[in-house]
Amino acid sequence: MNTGEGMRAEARARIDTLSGSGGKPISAIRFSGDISSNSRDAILGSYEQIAKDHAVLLDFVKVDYVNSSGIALIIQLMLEAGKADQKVALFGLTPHFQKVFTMVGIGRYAEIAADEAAAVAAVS
Amino acid sequence: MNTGEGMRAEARARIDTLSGSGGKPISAIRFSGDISSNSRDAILGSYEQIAKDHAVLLDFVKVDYVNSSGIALIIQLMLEAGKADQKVALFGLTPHFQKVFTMVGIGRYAEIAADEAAAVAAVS
Amino acid sequence: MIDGKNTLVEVRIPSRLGFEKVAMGTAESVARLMGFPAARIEDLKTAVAEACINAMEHGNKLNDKLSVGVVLSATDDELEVKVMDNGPGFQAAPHQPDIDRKMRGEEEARGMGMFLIQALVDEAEWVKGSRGSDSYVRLVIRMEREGE
Amino acid sequence: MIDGKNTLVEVRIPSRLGFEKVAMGTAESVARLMGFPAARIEDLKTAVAEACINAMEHGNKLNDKLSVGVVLSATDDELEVKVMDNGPGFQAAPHQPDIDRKMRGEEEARGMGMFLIQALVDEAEWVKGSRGSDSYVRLVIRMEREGE
Ligand SMILES: Nc1ncnc2c1ncn2[C@@H]1O[C@H](COP(=O)(O)OP(=O)(O)O)[C@@H](O)[C@H]1O
Ligand SMILES: Nc1ncnc2c1ncn2[C@@H]1O[C@H](COP(=O)(O)OP(=O)(O)O)[C@@H](O)[C@H]1O
Repeated sequence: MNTGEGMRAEARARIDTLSGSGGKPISAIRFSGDISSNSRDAILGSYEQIAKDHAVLLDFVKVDYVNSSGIALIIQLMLEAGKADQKVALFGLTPHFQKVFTMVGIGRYAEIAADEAAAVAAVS
Repeated sequence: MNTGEGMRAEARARIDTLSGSGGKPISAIRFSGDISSNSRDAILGSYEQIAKDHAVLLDFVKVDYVNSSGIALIIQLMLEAGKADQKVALFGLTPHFQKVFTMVGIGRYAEIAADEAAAVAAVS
Repeated sequence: MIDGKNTLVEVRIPSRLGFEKVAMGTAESVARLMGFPAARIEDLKTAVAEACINAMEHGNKLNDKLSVGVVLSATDDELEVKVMDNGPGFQAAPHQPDIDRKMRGEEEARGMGMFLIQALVDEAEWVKGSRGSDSYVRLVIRMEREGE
Repeated sequence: MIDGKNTLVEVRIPSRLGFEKVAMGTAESVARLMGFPAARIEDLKTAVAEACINAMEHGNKLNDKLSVGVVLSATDDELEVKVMDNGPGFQAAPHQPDIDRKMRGEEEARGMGMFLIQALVDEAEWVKGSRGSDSYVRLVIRMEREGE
């Protein structure tokens, strides 16, 4: 049981560097755990480590719980990426969370892709 | 929602006829749903339809909830099968329910097999 | 259901972020028992989570000593959920998030919970408690989504 | 946990067979949040199911108007569960099922619930209510099974 913050499956994140078509550099933030108000470091902290000329993939394959406070942090990441002209694509969301992310408008600023290949294609 | 009995995933059962090594006839009762006090028909009713010279397999692959009242019905089936000298083997139980069935002593009168092939071999 | 009676299930959780998952688990089990399709169960879980988080954060101000009560009332084909807190409650219509304004930094990133609740369930109503406490949000979710 | 306080979760279900699955779902969510290993969660779920079924059947005589209360109290590495009914309770030691006698028809097939509860958890105690009602069974399950 976590102390302090109580019992929560804190989000963790790992950053991978890939290359898209034509060798375009891409950074993938691979999340696991819960995406909630507790995920500021995993989301915004990870984003800060990414070079500003990389496109950004957000990998939710190992995430099974996302709430609206977590989505707000994803929107903050997208806002920062938008300022730096970085493309963003998301993948690995369940159909339910694809629907939820689309409902709040995220699909208008980032590709909500079916899988990693489609996400890479979208930012390449 | 079921009416009458309230909201329960009633057990269903399907009977398959197989042959073991040397053509020995075997009847497999394939359960789905919950194995509980509500499963008398699925367990004892199915057993009654089986020829008395067949060995009996109990297939739990599609079962994810078993309680002690359901186990009691399985024991009643085993008692009847014992009287008729029919061998009984179980398979498809999760490791947890393999443990539970073993705790109550079922393993002393029936093979708790890892899979269908092992169950067929045990009664052949 | 037997005699057409409502079936009541209640769960009470502490006002600590993360425990909304317990209420989600309880709601999921009730909806499964009722035979809800998987996609509707996901809608229900997200709506219950957001309502619990609001009750903890805004209603109970994350005061660990106050609990959030969730009452699930099932009839044949619908589930009513009341999520209750000790705060004064809220009674505006849910704000529709404006992603364009959020992306320009003109609207705060948060503020999507009530919108999601309303969008995912069939009925949603925010009820202010009398005496400035005991407020609740009342949701109704049907087995099949209307118009689908 | 914050300040070493206990964390309380309560769930209340009707005395109707099948609803033990709701209590199982709630207990599972609490144990997951605490970080219990999967196998211990299965032990907990079966123990909670058997205790709820006994409370419904023997305690509340399947009277739909009486509910079964389940109080889950979590500390750092163990979970205490009280399953409460409105009956007079029971205070014998759990009967160890004798499969040989059952297979000879000398012992009824049933009568394994209390044994399973005691075998699956770390502590189990049946407490008779004062005034012939409000009895409960109290279970304690630890994250790691002792001696394993
Ligand atoms: N249970 C509640 N009690 C009091 N106020 C609430 C409650 N639920 C929501 N609110 C108010 O409504 C606002 C919007 O809620 P919501 O859309 O869920 O977004 P967020 O919680 O991210 O602010 C909250 O900021 C709060 O002021
Ligand atoms: N909550 C309870 N209230 C009253 N009696 C109980 C309770 N739980 C168990 N008992 C008694 O203990 C007996 C054994 O219970 P158990 O081992 O679970 O088997 P079963 O429920 O199949 O009879 C029951 O038949 C009942 O007489």
